[in-house]
Amino acid sequence: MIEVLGVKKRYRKKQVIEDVSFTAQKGEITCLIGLNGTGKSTILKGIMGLTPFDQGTVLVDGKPIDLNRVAFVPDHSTFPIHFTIEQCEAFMRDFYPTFDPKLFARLVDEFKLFPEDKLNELSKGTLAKVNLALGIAQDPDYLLLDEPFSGIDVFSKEQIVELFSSDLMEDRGVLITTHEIEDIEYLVDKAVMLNRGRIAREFDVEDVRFIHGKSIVDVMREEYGA
Amino acid sequence: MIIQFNTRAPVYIQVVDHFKKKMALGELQAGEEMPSRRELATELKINPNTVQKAFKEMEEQQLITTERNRPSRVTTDEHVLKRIRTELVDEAIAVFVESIQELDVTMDELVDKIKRQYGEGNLNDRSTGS
Amino acid sequence: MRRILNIVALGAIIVAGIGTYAVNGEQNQDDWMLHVDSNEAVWKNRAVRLSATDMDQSGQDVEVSIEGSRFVNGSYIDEVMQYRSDIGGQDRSFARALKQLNYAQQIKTEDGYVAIGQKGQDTLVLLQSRDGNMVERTEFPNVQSIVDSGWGGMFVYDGTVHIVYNENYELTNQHVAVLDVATTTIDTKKIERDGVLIEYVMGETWGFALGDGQRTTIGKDNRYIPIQATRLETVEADDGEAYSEHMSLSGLYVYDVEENRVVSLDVEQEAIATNVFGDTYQALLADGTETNINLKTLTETSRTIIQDEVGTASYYDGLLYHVSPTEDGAKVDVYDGADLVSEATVTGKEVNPDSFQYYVY
Amino acid sequence: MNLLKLIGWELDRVKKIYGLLLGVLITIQFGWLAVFLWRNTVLNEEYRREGQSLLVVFHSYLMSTPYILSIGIGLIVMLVFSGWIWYREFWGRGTFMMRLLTLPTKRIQLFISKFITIMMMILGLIAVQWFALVIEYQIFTTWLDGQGIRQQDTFADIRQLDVFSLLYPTSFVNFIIHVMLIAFVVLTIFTFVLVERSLWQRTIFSPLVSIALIGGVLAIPSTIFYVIEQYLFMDELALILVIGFLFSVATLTIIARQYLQKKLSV
Repeated sequence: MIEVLGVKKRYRKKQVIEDVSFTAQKGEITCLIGLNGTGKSTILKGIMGLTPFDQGTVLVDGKPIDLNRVAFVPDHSTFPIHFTIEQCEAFMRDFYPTFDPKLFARLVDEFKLFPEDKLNELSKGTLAKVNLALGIAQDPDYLLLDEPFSGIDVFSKEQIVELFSSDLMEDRGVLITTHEIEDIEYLVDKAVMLNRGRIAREFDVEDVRFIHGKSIVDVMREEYGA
Repeated sequence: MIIQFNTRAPVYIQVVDHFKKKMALGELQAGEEMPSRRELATELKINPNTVQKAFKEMEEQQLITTERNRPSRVTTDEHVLKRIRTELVDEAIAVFVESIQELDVTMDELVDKIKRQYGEGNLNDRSTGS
Repeated sequence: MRRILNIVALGAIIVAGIGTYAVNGEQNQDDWMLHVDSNEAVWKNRAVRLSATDMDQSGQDVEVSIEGSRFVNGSYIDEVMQYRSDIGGQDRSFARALKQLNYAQQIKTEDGYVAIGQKGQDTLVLLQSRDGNMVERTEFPNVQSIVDSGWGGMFVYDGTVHIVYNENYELTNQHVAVLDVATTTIDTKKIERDGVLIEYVMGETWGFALGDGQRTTIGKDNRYIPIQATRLETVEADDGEAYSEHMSLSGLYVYDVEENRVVSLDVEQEAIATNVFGDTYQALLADGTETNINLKTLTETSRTIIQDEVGTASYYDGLLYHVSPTEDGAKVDVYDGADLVSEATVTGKEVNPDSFQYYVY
Repeated sequence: MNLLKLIGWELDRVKKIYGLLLGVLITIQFGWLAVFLWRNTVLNEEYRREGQSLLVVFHSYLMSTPYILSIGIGLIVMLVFSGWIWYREFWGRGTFMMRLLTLPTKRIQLFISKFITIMMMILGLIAVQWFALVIEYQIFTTWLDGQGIRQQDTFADIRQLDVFSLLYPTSFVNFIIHVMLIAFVVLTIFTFVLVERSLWQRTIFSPLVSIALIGGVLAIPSTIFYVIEQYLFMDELALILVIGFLFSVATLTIIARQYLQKKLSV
């Protein structure tokens, strides 16, 4: 499991993350929810060590993060835009021992991608699919996705959503950040709500439906007073 | 097989109800093989854990039986199947009654309407005898 | 793996390019060799430096000594090592004190080292040290006129330090300053000149040069001070402008401290090499004779040392090193007084020898 | 092994521009050689008509604006690239930097791979420049001999010309020392970038803070050197210089490593 314990972060004057602690289990899909610009991406980047937290610790399976076991898919490409998909794959194969070319080929096929395309020739939706494919093909224990659906076309969104219910995601720990919950209402096991730099709520989605009969959107409306 | 999920009720329960209806309507015969968890999750586009939970719930209600790593099967126990049917009918009636009460309709009027409605309904599409 | 080929490709270019530079760039200096036929002791810390005279030889000076040959300006590391071995462990505090003064000059007398230097714009500093370790420092404040003028050199006479200086840098306005350590004052007197001027005093060295620690010791009450004389001549420039230029005079000259005037020793020939030690002014003349002049009584004695043609020569530690070129290099004879104490030859492989000049250091 | 792959990728990405740079420099130098030789050939004809003879010197070809310009371009491009090799990874909301920082390799390998890439590019330039010089001299002499024009200096003499005595000193040891100084400049630029990229989210003055930090670090040895320089002799000064150099290299490396490991922020 991923444990985020007592994490704080300040950008210039704004204290973006006051005090955040939560967990994301392996084999579950956890969704980190929060309005735009409330530090969701910062938390993910912090977990990955891309942005140092001012305070607090992050443990993955009880140990400091092992970048072989955790993949990060930000909401923009992480390769130079003049790279082709083939070059991206070659790079991943060079540096990630756990990268599985067969898995990548299957995703390329499913997403109907053309390996020789250059990243800067692709639509935002296709780019998101390439990023996701590269992340999954790493065959990680944990997958961190930063706003996987924001600003991409409906068909790409559908393909990605389908992915989450497929065997590709089975027994991986998935941590998604989003502020549009509708797309993945039925996919999420656990929701973690971020508000004013703190964790306002952390709940099992099916329990809340069972006990309070509320959907995630309902809880969001309560929390963020839409 | 598409289920129109409602976001406010636990998804796994909606899955279980869906299967109960199919068993009650005989679309799933006794002893028939259930779809695999993975197929179901992909088809319904829901979280595999939820499908897992639904199956566990159905096992608890003895609706299905699963031997070690072989696909689950619908129960062959007639009592269980009958029970499901009556449960579904009672549930439907409970929902119906709840929504009718506000309109303070007399019993006779109600019975009369149901007969006509139910009668007509029977004629044009219900084929299953009961 | 394919990308690693990039490294191999660029690596190859680098190795090839830098390799060829390193190989042909390296001048091989051990073409040259110093061979000492007799009395090697005399050559202990002496070296012969060769520098190319004509153009087609790359201008890389080489120095040969009994330890072997090396480039004069080899690598930085060589230079530092060489500097270190030249100076050795000898005490540096006197030189260190001197280093902080501008225009420092020093001489070595029987009483030890004596040096003068400029501090700021108007202070003259006198440093004295018997053994090079304990340094006495005397400051002569507000002597702007002396400090801000050309210094012709210093000498010691009856225990006091004298400085020859050209007031506001005019050669025709030469004075001698006498430093009175007790009162830290300086009184000066103008040198009556009769056309002959002092260009500089012989036997003192500029700067804090540590190099030749065993510099000859000069007497501290010689009445006559050996100098390099010069004369002002007006020269017609081609555009008609006349300007005065000073020409160094050949022959031997001394400055008479008591009479306060320059005395010519009516020696016509040019001095090839000169040396000042104790109360003797020694000079090897062009005709191969060496004259020794007593600096207290001005009496002269001379003897012929070199019969045949005189090449280049220089005095070190009271010995005369005479270099004459041969077909495959140069021959160096070392004289102690009139007798030949050592002979050595410098030879080079397939190098046309006459295109080199040889200096003994 | 990862290090070699990283370097391989860095070179792969820079191949085209580097090739272009080499091409441009060579064209300038050889173009100028052609012009120079042509001019002198024409001049020689005139001299011959007046019965005089022309003397041409390789030195004047080298020490000319176009040639020095080409070397200047090479120098500036490499200086700029020492910074750009990092900044391009932060371009467009820090894309590739995210990938690099989440590689399962020790982060210091990123630093080393980029450092070696830059040094190899610089040494590559110097190597190619040496070939160019040798070839230029060949063309120079054969052409002038052909024209019967008198020449003077030798190839060995370019060693004395200021910029070439830096690039190709007579002693190879000096060459290595010069390369180490170049490496020191690259290290300083790298440290600056890493510090700046670690503070950019914390303060908009991150470049100034970075310069101040590095300036401060380098000020220590230089002030010490400046103060005691008047008391010391050449060999002692050399020792102090070496110590100061090692101190600066050590401090800058520690700072760079510290910021790269702990503070770098995308």
